[in-house]
Order: sequence, then structure tokens, then C-alpha cells
Amino acid sequence: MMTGLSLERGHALAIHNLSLEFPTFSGAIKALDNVSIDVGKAEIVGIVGESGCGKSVTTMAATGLLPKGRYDITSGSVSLFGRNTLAMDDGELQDVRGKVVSTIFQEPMNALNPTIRIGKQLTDVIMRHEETSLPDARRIARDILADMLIGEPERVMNLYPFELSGGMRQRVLIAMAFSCKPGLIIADEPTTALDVTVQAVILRLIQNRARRTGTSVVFISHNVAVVSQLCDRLYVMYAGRIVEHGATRTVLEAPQHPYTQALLRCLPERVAPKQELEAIPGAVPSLLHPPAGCYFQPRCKEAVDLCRSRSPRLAGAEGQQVACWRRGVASETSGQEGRQ
Amino acid sequence: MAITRIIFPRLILLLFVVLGVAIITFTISHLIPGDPARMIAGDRASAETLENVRRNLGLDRPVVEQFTIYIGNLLQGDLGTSLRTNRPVAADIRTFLPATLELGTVALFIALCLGVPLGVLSAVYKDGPIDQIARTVSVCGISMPVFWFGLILIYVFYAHFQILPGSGRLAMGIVPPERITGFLLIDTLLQGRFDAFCSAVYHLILPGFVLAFANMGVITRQIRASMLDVLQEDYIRTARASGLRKGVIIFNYALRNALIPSITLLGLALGDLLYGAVLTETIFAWPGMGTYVVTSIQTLDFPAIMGFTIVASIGYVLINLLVDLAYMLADPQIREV
Amino acid sequence: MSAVMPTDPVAATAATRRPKPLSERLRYLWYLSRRSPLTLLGVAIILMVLVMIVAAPWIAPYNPDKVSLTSRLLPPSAAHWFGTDEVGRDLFSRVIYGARASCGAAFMIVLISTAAGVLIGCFSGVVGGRVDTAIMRLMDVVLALPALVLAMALAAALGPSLFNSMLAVAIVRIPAYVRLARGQTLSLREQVFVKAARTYGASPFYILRWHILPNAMSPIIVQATLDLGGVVLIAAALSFIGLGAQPPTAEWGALVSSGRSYMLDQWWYATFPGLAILITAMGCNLVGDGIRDMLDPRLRGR
Amino acid sequence: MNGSKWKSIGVALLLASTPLSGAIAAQDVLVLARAEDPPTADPGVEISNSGYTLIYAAYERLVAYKGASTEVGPELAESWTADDAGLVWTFKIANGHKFDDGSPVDAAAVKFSFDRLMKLKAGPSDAFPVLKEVEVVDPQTVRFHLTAPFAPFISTLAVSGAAIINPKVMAHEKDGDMAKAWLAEHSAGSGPYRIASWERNQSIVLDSNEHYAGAKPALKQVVIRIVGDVSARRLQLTNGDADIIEQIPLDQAEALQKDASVVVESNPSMYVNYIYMNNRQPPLDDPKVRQAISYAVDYQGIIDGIMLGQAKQMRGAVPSGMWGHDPQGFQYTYDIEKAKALLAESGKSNIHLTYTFSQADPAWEPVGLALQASLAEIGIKLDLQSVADTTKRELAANGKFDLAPGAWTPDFADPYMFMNYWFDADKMGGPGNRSFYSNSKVTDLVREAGSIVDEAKRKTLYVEAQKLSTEDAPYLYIMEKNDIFARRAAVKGYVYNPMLIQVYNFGTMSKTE
Repeated sequence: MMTGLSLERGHALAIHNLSLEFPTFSGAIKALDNVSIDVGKAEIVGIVGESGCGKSVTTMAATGLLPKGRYDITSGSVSLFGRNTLAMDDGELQDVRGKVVSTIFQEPMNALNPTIRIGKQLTDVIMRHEETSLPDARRIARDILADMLIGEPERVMNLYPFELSGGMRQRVLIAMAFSCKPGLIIADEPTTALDVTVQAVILRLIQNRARRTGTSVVFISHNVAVVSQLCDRLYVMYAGRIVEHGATRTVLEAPQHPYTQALLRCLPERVAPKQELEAIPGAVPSLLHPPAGCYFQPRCKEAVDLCRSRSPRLAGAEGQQVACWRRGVASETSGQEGRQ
Repeated sequence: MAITRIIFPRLILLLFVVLGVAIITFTISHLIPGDPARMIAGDRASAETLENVRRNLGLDRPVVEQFTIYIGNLLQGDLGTSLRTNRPVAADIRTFLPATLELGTVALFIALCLGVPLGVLSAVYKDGPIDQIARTVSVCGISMPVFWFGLILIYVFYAHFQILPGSGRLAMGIVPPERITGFLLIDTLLQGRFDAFCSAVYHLILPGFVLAFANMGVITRQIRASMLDVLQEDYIRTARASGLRKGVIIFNYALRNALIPSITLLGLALGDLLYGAVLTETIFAWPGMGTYVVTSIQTLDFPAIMGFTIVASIGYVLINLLVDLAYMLADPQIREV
Repeated sequence: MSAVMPTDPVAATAATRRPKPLSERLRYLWYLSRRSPLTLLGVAIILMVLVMIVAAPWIAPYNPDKVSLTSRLLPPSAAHWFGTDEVGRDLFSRVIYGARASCGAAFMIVLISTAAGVLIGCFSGVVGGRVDTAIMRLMDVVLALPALVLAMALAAALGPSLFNSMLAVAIVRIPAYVRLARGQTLSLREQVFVKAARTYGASPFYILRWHILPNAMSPIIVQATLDLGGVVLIAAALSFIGLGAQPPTAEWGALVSSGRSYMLDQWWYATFPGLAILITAMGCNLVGDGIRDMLDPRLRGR
Repeated sequence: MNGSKWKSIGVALLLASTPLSGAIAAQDVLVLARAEDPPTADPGVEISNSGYTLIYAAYERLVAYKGASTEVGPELAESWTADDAGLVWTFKIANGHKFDDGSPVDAAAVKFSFDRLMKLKAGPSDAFPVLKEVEVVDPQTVRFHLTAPFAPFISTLAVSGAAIINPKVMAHEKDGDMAKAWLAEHSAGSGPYRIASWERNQSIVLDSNEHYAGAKPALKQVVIRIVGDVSARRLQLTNGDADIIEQIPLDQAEALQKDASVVVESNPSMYVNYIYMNNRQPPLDDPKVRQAISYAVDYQGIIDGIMLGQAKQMRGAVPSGMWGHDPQGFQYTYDIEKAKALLAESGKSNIHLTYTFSQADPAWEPVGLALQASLAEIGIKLDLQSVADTTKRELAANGKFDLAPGAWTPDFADPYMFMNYWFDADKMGGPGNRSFYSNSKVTDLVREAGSIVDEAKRKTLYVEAQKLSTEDAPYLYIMEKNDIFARRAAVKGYVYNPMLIQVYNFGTMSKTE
């Protein structure tokens, strides 16, 4: 399958047709179904979707962070700067993580070790990947903290995480992610737990630093509004599948997929005053027993018989692709029918 | 400031506990149907002799007065006189406590040395063969009747193979060293009695292991559970995402945090240790507090029973105080607020 | 996180209470046993012990109290699987009957301490104020008592009997349940449905009975199950020291105690009853662990 | 797996590391292993045989049992005389006896010891119910004044409580305790040994007393080790770590007899096992019922099956080793028919009794079980009730029982210890008459026998009292047990005296090895 978009400067991350299952007693949970995501070098790409749709699973699978032995990759490949992360052993992954790809997680409250001082946590990472002495590592840490607009970085380094506000902690985490100058940063809902006022600042920090250093960023969020301000391109996920993909502006201004459209209608800032906010009826389907055909069809107002029997696949022009029978050219994905 | 805030309520509690325990044990000992005077003077003592013994013990006075006297003496550190040995209970406790502490310390040390690594391995390799083995061993430890385990080990190692001693603190022919601390391992070394030191170590192996085994089970289970909790914390994911090495993550980032809740458990384990020590000592003829209190109970030596109970309760409160302090030192969140 | 960790469907199944076909349930049991063979082993042990308790007269080949001075201290054989004791009683039969005393005692201890602990704890939590403080201080004192020693002292005071030692062990275990029940009560008291009930003018007793007790029970039951194994050991230990069940009652701890002096020549005497204690305690602990794992949302699905 | 192979590995380990046991004790050191620490070593307080072990070794008395007999002869006293009424006894103290600090044993020391005993008024003082005063006549002469004639008086001077203590011990007095705390674990006597050290619950070391007046002991040191577990004691004996071990269950004694290097000492003792029948409790208040029960006991079955033959059936109250025993006396036998007939005669039926026992004596439980079985044959239902020993004593002392087992040993060598304690109607309950037996004829007989000095006369009185009381069957006379301990064959010179259970003549014992 083609991604349809040209990436002039080459790939930072190329996920190709990735399918992943969690085996459980009642059967396999199909968490990812043929997910393909490309991230160009120095590009900022967003993945949006409701929680549970597989955004985090995708990136965690790509960086080998999922719990061992608890999942099966049934198909697909992942290429991180040309290297196949799926084939790496623990040691190789450890070398890659932090150095080539860093992840910023949500919940900054818990993402830092509560019993270790900030400075040590930063220098541990720096000294793990860079050949530096402790004083050098501390200087690097200080500089990068300063770059994250943290006043008195020296003092902050001597503090414990619980002595910092949520926003400050998230800056520390971002600093940590950038500290070894990775080529790719995965920001997994980095601002979800923060105040709205702090959110904007944090997002700006990530964006600025990434643009300045030419770092690629994968931005994961359930909040379309947040993503729209930052990203060059956007992937919309639903129930473990990519349903729409395109340049941010295109997707936001002319959403094709009924799900994307519904998602956008939920945004308060996009709704005209006095018009009612809309909620998407129904719930995300169980991935243990997914519905036949298009996964969105049980909640889709436009669904027709075809939608209920066959899964649509991603298709469309370079600038925008959508997986929907009711939109433009769509062909059938292979072997999706009748799965229980 | 933080320290006083922890210590002060504990000291108040200590007062409560000592008073409460004194009341409870005093009440119990006066419920005892057996007549302590008869225990001392003998079965066939004449009524006159019994009366005299009762008067000497103060047992002829009203109960409230007896209690006031007891508490008054208690406050001066006087635990009364043992009915059986005619010695001050405090002196008896000083005699027997070191042996128990020595056994307990060795057992705790063994239990920690085996239990912590086992718990860590079990959590890290969850559901793997190592985990299954570790869990089986730990469940065995928790479920082991100490008294029976001791008997079996004595039978196997002492009676059958004759490779380890099965009773006492020193070999028959070895003259005990002068008593300095009461801890044989220390006293023998202070006096350069290397033969006695080796014998003491040798005699500690079986009882130490028996006592350690049960506690090891508890420790393994606790470390495993808190390691599992910690390993799924976000900060461990952060550490993994930063590419830190597995060993660093497990020992510097995870174990450290997993040990904090375990400190509380250590306090509880010390309580268990006391209970286990009483049984272990009776099996291994270990001349410690356990043997002392069991004999005291069998002979209704109630000043000794009360003294033991009070000392043990004070020990319990103090251990908890230490545990809280250790907790405070280990967790910066409590320490610095 | 939620996206990453698929949850086990057990909870969902229980919530919807959809009746499942037998084959499905068996399949689930098989799945559980593969995932946690140790828990299943525990269940098997408990079942075995239950059978011993219920069906002792039918399983035991001999009358456990039948003295036969001509067959003293016989080694294990086809006729006497665990051998005989110093007055010729069949040890296999005595071990089987011993399950009644040993496990019955453990069960009663847990029942008494749980019931008392829950009542005191809920009462303390609902009433609050000075009464609550006083009760909790008292519990601190009881907690500081060395459990075994109090049990021994009580047993010595009230006379050694299985019932007295049971009572003693139960008393020292009350504080743990009081704390648990009080904690539950305090957190439940703040729940919306309890507050709502209060605004309707429901009496504290009504709230306790219908809102707090039913909701506080499940963690308490888990704790009680977990304690059962330990209590089996303590009850046996007290009998071993001679403060619990008194001979000629067949009780495992007492059997080990009598067998102790025969260890050198008649190893079987103390060995088999002790093994029974170990296996039973193991069964309780394995099941307790299993139940905790199943109910603990943090551990579930791992 | 091959046991001997394992053993050799064990031995190799043993040699490689530290020794399992210390060096085998030297020839002049004797190691005794026993289960429990003696409570104290204070003659004025101690009432247990395990304490007597120390007291007899460390102190001398005015008189001592002669060898294996229950008769007394001179020890500190070289001679004595009594007035005709038996109220004043004068003792001449032998020269040359010295306490372990070298100071001489004189009349003042004797007076001090008895004054202390009577002032402490603890258990041992009960052996001297009529002692009025001790008078120092001159340094070598001491006179005892009694309030009433007391036939066994001279025998009582051989008991542990009558030990003569060095008056200098008062230097250790604290809070007016008559040096009770100090003497609890030290000695101040003139016996062949003195307590050199006492590690509580571990070991007691007795060193020979250089000032001892008698022959120099062959054993320079006696070590008493406290070894709680019987299996451990047994192994230590067979390994040669211990020379003497005590408290051996009968089954172990059988096994030990197979070891050629070990001698199991089994001697008839005056330790009797009997059962109190509560004479005040219906239907046991009917002598016919008590007799019926006495005929229903399978005495020989108990002795063979439970005691493995290491006992013999009692015949009357006074045991066979004591003078006053009547070898022709009446003895109940196992006769179910007679028992049934007697029970029918009594007219009582549907009898339901309780046997209240403790674990203090290992035989009590099996005896109870045997009793249960045989009483069932004559239609009496017997319940066994096991209680703590302290509870049992209390119940027995207060008469709250139907049947309860008892064990009795004499404190001094006189039938008084049995007859006057067991049958005097004034001694009901704790002091000794635990069946609450009341027969004024018997009471008169034993009181008379207790107050006259003429031994032949006393004997006839006691035999008569035994005849009457045995007919009334207040107690079930079960058995005289053997005293059993084991020693290495190399230990020589032990003399068994039935009055001195757990007491050894260390001073005249030796080891060949």
C-alpha cells in the first residue's frame, strides 16, 4: 500500500501495515489493524483519535515499549531512520531509545521518579547516551532546562519531582527527551493533564525546539485543536485503524471521513455560538468482537449496506486519504471480512 | 520538626501501650485459676506456708493496691521478681534477650539476603519459570509451621547426617566466653575465642535458617508485589523510553521505590520474627526469651510473663518508631515536607 | 495507559451477569489454571481438606481414638498408611480427624475476629469523634501486644483448650480488621450515595446496615481469606506448645508435639501431621493470593 | 541414596569446618544433660528435684542417707541424742568440715541455716512443722527444740531444705531477702562441689570444693547442660558429648539399651502413680463403687502396655522401698466379675465420671485411656478432661473433680510421707489427702504413728492403717514407677538411692575412658 505522500527529506519513522493483537482468554484483541504512518525528517506529524483507538500502542510498539510476551505483531514493519526496531533485542532498543527516539508521556505527575532528584534523573540519561563526565552532563542538563524556560535550573536540579508543579515537571520531561538530541520525539498527550494556560506554553516549547534542531515529532492527542496548531500532517485513528490522513489544513478544513467530521463538530471553538455542541452517538466498538465492515458504521449516520459488510481501505489523492465507502474511491481491504 | 512530629505521638502511644499492656496482663494474671503461691511453695504446702508465701508476694493485698505497687515499680524499671527463679525479672530478661536478638538478627539478615533478590527476580521475570519457583518457595515459607520445620531439619541434619548441631548456642565441651554483651558472636571475638565463635556460628545455622525461612517468604512476596507495582509506574516507562539500562532501571529506579512500602513490612516482619522466635527457641533449646516465656507460662510465673509482655510491647512500639523514621529517611516526600 | 493494557474480560462478564454455558465456564477454568496453576492447586488442596472435614468418618480407616496397646508405634504400612502412635492409634485416621479441630479452629478464629473487627470498625467510623479516637487508641494497644504471648497468657489464664486459644488468637487479630473496616467506612461515608441517604434522613444504623456494610465487605473478605493460612499455623503452634487442643483430641499441632519425642526412631509420627499443616496453610495462602490477584484491579490482567 | 556415603560427606564437612561438638570431655569432667534449668539452688526455697541436684552437691546436712538405703547416718553431725519425749535433740558437729571459703562449719551456721529456712517459710520449711528453736550450745554442739514429738524428725534433717549454709552469705543480702536472690544461683555450702557458673537455660558448672572435708572427688568438674529436646539429649549421649542424660521416654530407653556403650539405669523408685477418687462426690462416696472401680483396672495391662514393664503395681499406700511397706497387704486385682458384682451391690447405675488430668506426667493420658476402656466394661462412662497442670492442681486441692491422677514422692524417708499426708482427715486437699478421705480410725492410727519414736510400734500402726484404708479404697493404687536415666558405661560409682531422684553422688563417681 502506498502512503501517497512524498517525503522529500527521507523518513524518520516509517510504520508499514502494522497489525497487532493482545491475546486474552476470550480471544485476541485486535489493537492495530494495518496501520501505516510515515514521519519525515524534521516533520511534525499528529495522530488524533479517542482514547483507546490505538495511538499510543502504535508508537509504543514502534519503540519496543509494550510489555513483552503480552502482544503479537501479526504483520507489518517499522523503520526508524532505516533501522527495523521490531527485530531489535533489548540492548539495541535501549541504545536507540533516548538517543534516536525519545518519548514524552502524559501524566507528568508520575513520569518522574519521586525518590530521585531532577538533576540525577537528567544526567543519568545524558551519561547513558553521551560520553560525558558528570560535570559536563550537569552543564548539558542545566542548559537544556534553561532552554525550557526554567528559571534557576541549578536549583531545580536539586529538587525532587514532587516539589515542582505539573507544568514544570513536563518541561523537565521535555528537556529529558531532547537532552541527547534524538532524531525523533514522540509526544504522547504531553499536555493532557495540564492547565489550559500551561498547555500552550508547553506545546510551543516542543515545537520551537524541534523546529530549531530539525527534530521530527509525532504528536499524539485526542484533542484535534491542540494538534492543529502544531502539526504539518495529521492521521486520524479509530478503533485501531487509520481512517483519514492528510495535511493538517486540508483535514481540518475539509474533513472527509464521517468520524473526522464528527470529531471536529465536538470542538467548542469550531462551533458557532448558539449552535449546539454535538456528541458522537454510541461508543467505541469492542476490539474483541469488532463489528463487520467499517468499524465506525454502527455509529455512522451515513452508513449503507456496503459499510456493514466490507471494510473500506485508505485511498485518495496525495494531499488527503480517507477510508470510507461513501467518499470517493475506496477499495476493499484484504481479508477483513467476517472476522469475529 | 518533621522528626518531632513523628516521634512525639509515638512516645504518647508508648505510654498508652505500657499502661494498657500492664492493665491487660495484670488482669489476665489475676484471672489465672492456679495459685502462684502453690507453685512456689509446692503442691503439698500447708495452709500456713501458703499464706506466708502469699504475704511475701503481696498477693494478700487488694488487687487495686497490688496494681498500683506494680505500676509504681514499673516506672522505676523494676519488673518484679520471678516466682520461679527468684531473680529480678529485669535481670532474667537481660540474660535472655541477647540470645533472642542474636538469633533474630541473623535470621532477619538471612531472610533479607534471600528474600529481596528472590522478590526482585520474581517480579522482573513475572510468570516465567523463575517467578514460579520463587512464588512456590515463598508460599512454602509463609505456610511453613516453624516448629515442625525445625524438627524435620534437626532430624535430617543433626540426627541423621550429623553435620549440623541441633540445640543450644555452643558445643558441649566449649566453655562459654565471659559475658560482656551477651551476644556470643561479639563476645567470642572480643575475647579472641575463635573456637567458640565458630561453634556459635555453627549453632546459629539451623535455627537461623528455620526462623529466616518463614520471613523470607513474606519478604519475597512483599518485594515482588511492590516491584510489580513500581515496574508499571510511569516513571519506569520514562526511564525505559530514555534508554536506561535494565540493571539501572531495576536497581536504581525501581527497587529503591519498591523498598519504601517494604519498610513498613519490615516492622511487621520483626513482629513475626518474635512469634517465630518463641517457637524456634523451644525447638532448638535456644536459651532466649522464647524459652523463658514458655517456661514461665507453664509454671504460671506471672511477673515473668508480665515483664516479657511489657518489654515486647515496648519493643514493638520502638520498632514501629524506627520503621517510621526509616520510612521518612527513604521517602523524600515525607522527609522534606 | 488504558489503551495499552487490555483488561481481562472476567470483570466485564461478571458485571453483565450474562449466563454462560458450562463449556465456556470450563474453558475459563482451564484458562485460569494455565495462567495460575498455583491458585488452582490451592483450590484443589482446600477441596481436599473440606472433604476430609466433612467425610472423615467415611475416609478414615480406623476410629481415631481406638487405643491398641499391641500395635504401638508401627511404621507406615498398607494397614496403617501413616503408622501408629504410642498407644497404637492409627495416625492416618487421626490426621484426617485432625482437620476438623485444626481447620475448624482456624475458621472460627477468622470468623470471630472478622465479625468483631467489622462491627467495632464500622461503629467507630460511623460514630467518629472521641469514641472513635478512644477505640483506635485501644486497638493500638492491642496491636502492640505480642500476639502469640497474649494468646499464650490468655490460654494459661483461662486454661488451655482449643476454644480459649482460639479466643486469644481472635482477640489479637481484631485490630487489623477494625482498621480495615474503619477505613472503608470513612471512605464510604463520603460517597455520594451515603450522603444522599443521609439527606433523606436515614438513621446511622440504616446507613451502616444497608450502605456501608455491604460495600465494605469485599476487601474484608479478601483479607480474611488471606489470613486463614496464617491462622491455621498459629492455632497449630499453640497446640504444639500445649496451650491449644488437648490430647487425646486429634489436632495436627498437638500430634506433632506428641510425635516430637519419637522423632529419632519413629519419624513418621511427627512428620505426617506437620505435612498436613503445611499443605493446608499452603492451600489457604495460594487461594488467598489468587483471590487478591483477581480482585485487585492493578494486578488484574497482568 | 546411600546413607553411609552421606554420613562420610558429613564427616568430611565436619572435619573441614568447625567441630560439631567440642572436644570430648576430659576424664575428670562429667557432663549431665537434662531438659530444664533448675529453678534455683537455694535450699530454703527450692522444692524441685532438678534443684536438689545442685543443692546436694554443694551442701552438707547434719545427717545423710546411708548409701542406697533410706536410713540416715552421720554427715556433719558425728552423733546425736534425743530426750525421752523426743522434744529435744542434741547434735555434736564433726571437726574439719569447712565451707567453700574455708570457714568452719559450726553450730552457729546450723542455727543460721534453720532460722533462715523458717524465716523464709517457703515450701521446704513444711518438713519441719514442729521446730520451735535451734540453740547453739557451743561451737560444736547444737540443740533442736520441738513443740511436739515428731517421729520422722531425724529423717527430715537429710532433706535438701536442711542443708547447712555459710552465714557469711548474708553479705549478699538485698532488701532483706536473706540473700535469696544471690543463693538462687550461687552456693555457699560445705559439699564436695560449688556452683562455679550458671548460664541460665544453657549450662551450670560445678567445680570441686577444695575445702571439702571428705575424700577428694575424682571428678574435678560437673557440667549440667540444658538440652530441651529428648532426641538431642539421646544423640549427645551416644556421641559421647554427654555422660548422663535424664528424662528419657520409655520407648527411647528401649532403643538406648541396644547401645553397648550406654547403660540405662532403671531402678525401682518411690515415685508412685495413683488416682484420687473424690470421696465426697457421689457416687464415689460409696466405698462399694470405689472398690468396684479398683477391681476394674487392668493393672498389669497398664504396666506392660504403657510402662513397658518399667513399673510395678502398688500394694497399699507405702511403696515397697520404704519401711512400713506391708508385703502381705491386700492388693486389688483386675477382676471384672467382682467389679460388676460390687457395683450391683451398691445399687448405683448409669454412672458417668470425669477423669481430670494434665500433661505433667506422660503416663496420665494413656492411663486415662486405659481406665476409660476398662470402666466401660462395668458400665461406667468415663470422660477424659485435659487441663493445664496448674488448673489440675487447683481443682484437686479444692475437690472439684471425680477422678484425677496424681504422682507422689516422699520428701523424707518415712512412711509418714504417705500415711499421714494421704489419710489424715485434717490434710484434705492440697496438703495430701486429695481423695478427701475421712475415716476417724485411720486418722487416729496415723497420728499416733507420727508422734512416737519407737519404729517397730510405728510400723504395726501403719500396717493396720494401710489395711483399713485399702479396704475403703479412697485411691486407685496404680503403680510404683522405675526411675530411669541413661549414662555412658564409662561412668562408674553411681549409687542409686530412692530418696535422691535426680541427685547424684558426684563426689564418689568417676569416669574411665
